[in-house]
Amino acid sequence: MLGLFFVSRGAILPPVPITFQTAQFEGPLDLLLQLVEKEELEISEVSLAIVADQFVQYVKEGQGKIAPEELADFLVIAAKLVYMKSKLLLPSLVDDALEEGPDLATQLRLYQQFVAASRTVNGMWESDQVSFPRERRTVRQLEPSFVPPRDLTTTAMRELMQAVITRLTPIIKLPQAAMQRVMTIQDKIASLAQKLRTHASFRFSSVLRQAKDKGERVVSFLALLELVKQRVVKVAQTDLFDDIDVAAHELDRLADLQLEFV
Amino acid sequence: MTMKISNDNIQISNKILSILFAGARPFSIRRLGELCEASTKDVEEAMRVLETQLENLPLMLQTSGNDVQLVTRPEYVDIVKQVVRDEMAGELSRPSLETLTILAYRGPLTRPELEQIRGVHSSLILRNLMLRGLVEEKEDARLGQPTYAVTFAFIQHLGLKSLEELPDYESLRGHEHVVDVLKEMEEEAEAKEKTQEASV
Amino acid sequence: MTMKISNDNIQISNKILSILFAGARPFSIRRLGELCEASTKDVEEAMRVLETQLENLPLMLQTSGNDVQLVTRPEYVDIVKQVVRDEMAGELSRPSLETLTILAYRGPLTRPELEQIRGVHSSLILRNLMLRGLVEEKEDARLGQPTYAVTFAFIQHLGLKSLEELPDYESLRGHEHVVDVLKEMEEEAEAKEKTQEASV
Repeated sequence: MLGLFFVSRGAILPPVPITFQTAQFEGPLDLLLQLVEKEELEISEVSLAIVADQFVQYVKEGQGKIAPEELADFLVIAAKLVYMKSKLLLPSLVDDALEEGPDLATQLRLYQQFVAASRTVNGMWESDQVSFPRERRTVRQLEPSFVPPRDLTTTAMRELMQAVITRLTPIIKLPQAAMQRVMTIQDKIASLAQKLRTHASFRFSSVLRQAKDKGERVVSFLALLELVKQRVVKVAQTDLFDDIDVAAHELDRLADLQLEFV
Repeated sequence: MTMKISNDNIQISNKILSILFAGARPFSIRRLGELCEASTKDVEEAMRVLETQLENLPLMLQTSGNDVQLVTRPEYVDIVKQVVRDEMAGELSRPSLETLTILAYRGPLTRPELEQIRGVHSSLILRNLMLRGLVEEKEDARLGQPTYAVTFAFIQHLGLKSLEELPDYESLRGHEHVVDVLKEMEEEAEAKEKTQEASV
Repeated sequence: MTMKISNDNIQISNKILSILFAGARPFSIRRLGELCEASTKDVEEAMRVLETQLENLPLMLQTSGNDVQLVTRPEYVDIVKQVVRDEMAGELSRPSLETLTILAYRGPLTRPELEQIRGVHSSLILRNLMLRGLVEEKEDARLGQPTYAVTFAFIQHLGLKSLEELPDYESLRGHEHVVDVLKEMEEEAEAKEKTQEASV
């Protein structure tokens, strides 16, 4: 489990046994909300840190049930949760990428409100209160006529058809694209390991600086946590608020590293 | 007592108005009576009430034999004509042109198939294209759905002898993305059928 | 003087009613103004007049954004259903419901904005809802992205006059968290744009 490493360094959080049986969940926020509500907790930074391990466990166990195009979203939330938990234990740990945007607790509270509202909307949807527009049948009784578009050429039609096909591309390719996003974690781990082979140790901030976007920084962080967990690397901090030094630990373990997230 | 009867009439009159409005076609007085659970006499009485209610509005009841229909008053014919003319003769919107093109390259298609390719609900657009004589319903249905194709008049208007003369006809018609998205839909439909069979 | 203005309004209101009736589809306030040769302000004023005139009839104006359509009042559902098929019937899955709710309260939204609230990739669910005619792409893009909103068909199935009638509409629509989330995204996008400009 991703979170275990931090717990072992002196847990300030009560351990929560994973007893919550697999329920239906629709997305990462839905799962997170269910976990928090199950523990009868208010949504807060602390309560999210408490359910972090359960969340990670669920994602690992539920991978088969999670649609491939959604897996990356689960991973992003998992990274945020692990990060929040790490911060409670290691206050100097600050990652701009994971600090960016609204905090997870705020996001989840908002989501919770819309889930509540959606139940009301469902009630309205299923109640029989429907209004109707006028059926457009009368127009059909008009004389059938032939009114062609003025400037439509066959060349323009070819372009229109090509545009339609282009628009279909992401729909067809979506699952593959999502898998690629997930695969980048594996790539990232490989590149971190490569760096360790050539540098023996490096500062984590240098990795983050190279990241092209927020997503990649999240992935870098997740990759680092995975390497720490698998004892491939050691991390050290000389002083509070210092950068994290990453050093090789048992690099040979890398060969048979089983990636539980990929 | 009188009060109550008159209230009932208003009720029936409103029922009638809602039917005539939404149904948008002539209804016989007998049929209106059935739908409103009222006698012919009550319906006729309610129609008189309705006429008074519509007095200051641009709508009126038009009767022809035993049939009654809700129509706009003749004074408004010019403005209504313009609305209809707009729809008929105005330039086709891009979504309409796109629909027409898809049916030309890939037709005949059922409405769900067309929608799967466009990614958008398309019943209004189809109706409009049919109204303009550009698209027609074909006799051969598929999966219990009618299929649609462009009309011969439209093909002629393009100056073509047949649709195969469209540029890149073969490659665009058989493009893998179009084929894939239709196949995906078919599989979903089959899976759905199986679940329904299983649950019966 | 006052008399004349009010008379003019009644005229416009009747023109509007005949257009909405004959067109049998939603019209934008701008288009109504063009057809009636009146200003947007006059059209809006005339719509208020119309609402009063329709008060005792089974019809009402339904609005969504800048569009307006004439529909039956939800109380008449049972009687109208006898003559018109309710095409929207059927259950909504949880992701559909969640997406529709967010778009109903907060729309039009771009896909990234919607995903920020749902926390999950939403292009497939959006496509699905567009196929069912419950969601549509709006003409106004934001930050170079198309925006999405619920359709009249969805509002009709809820039996609402407009989305503002949704419970807690004001608080959920203008909720500080939504505003915050969206504001941050906008700032991020702007910052990104600037970096891109700088790097060109």
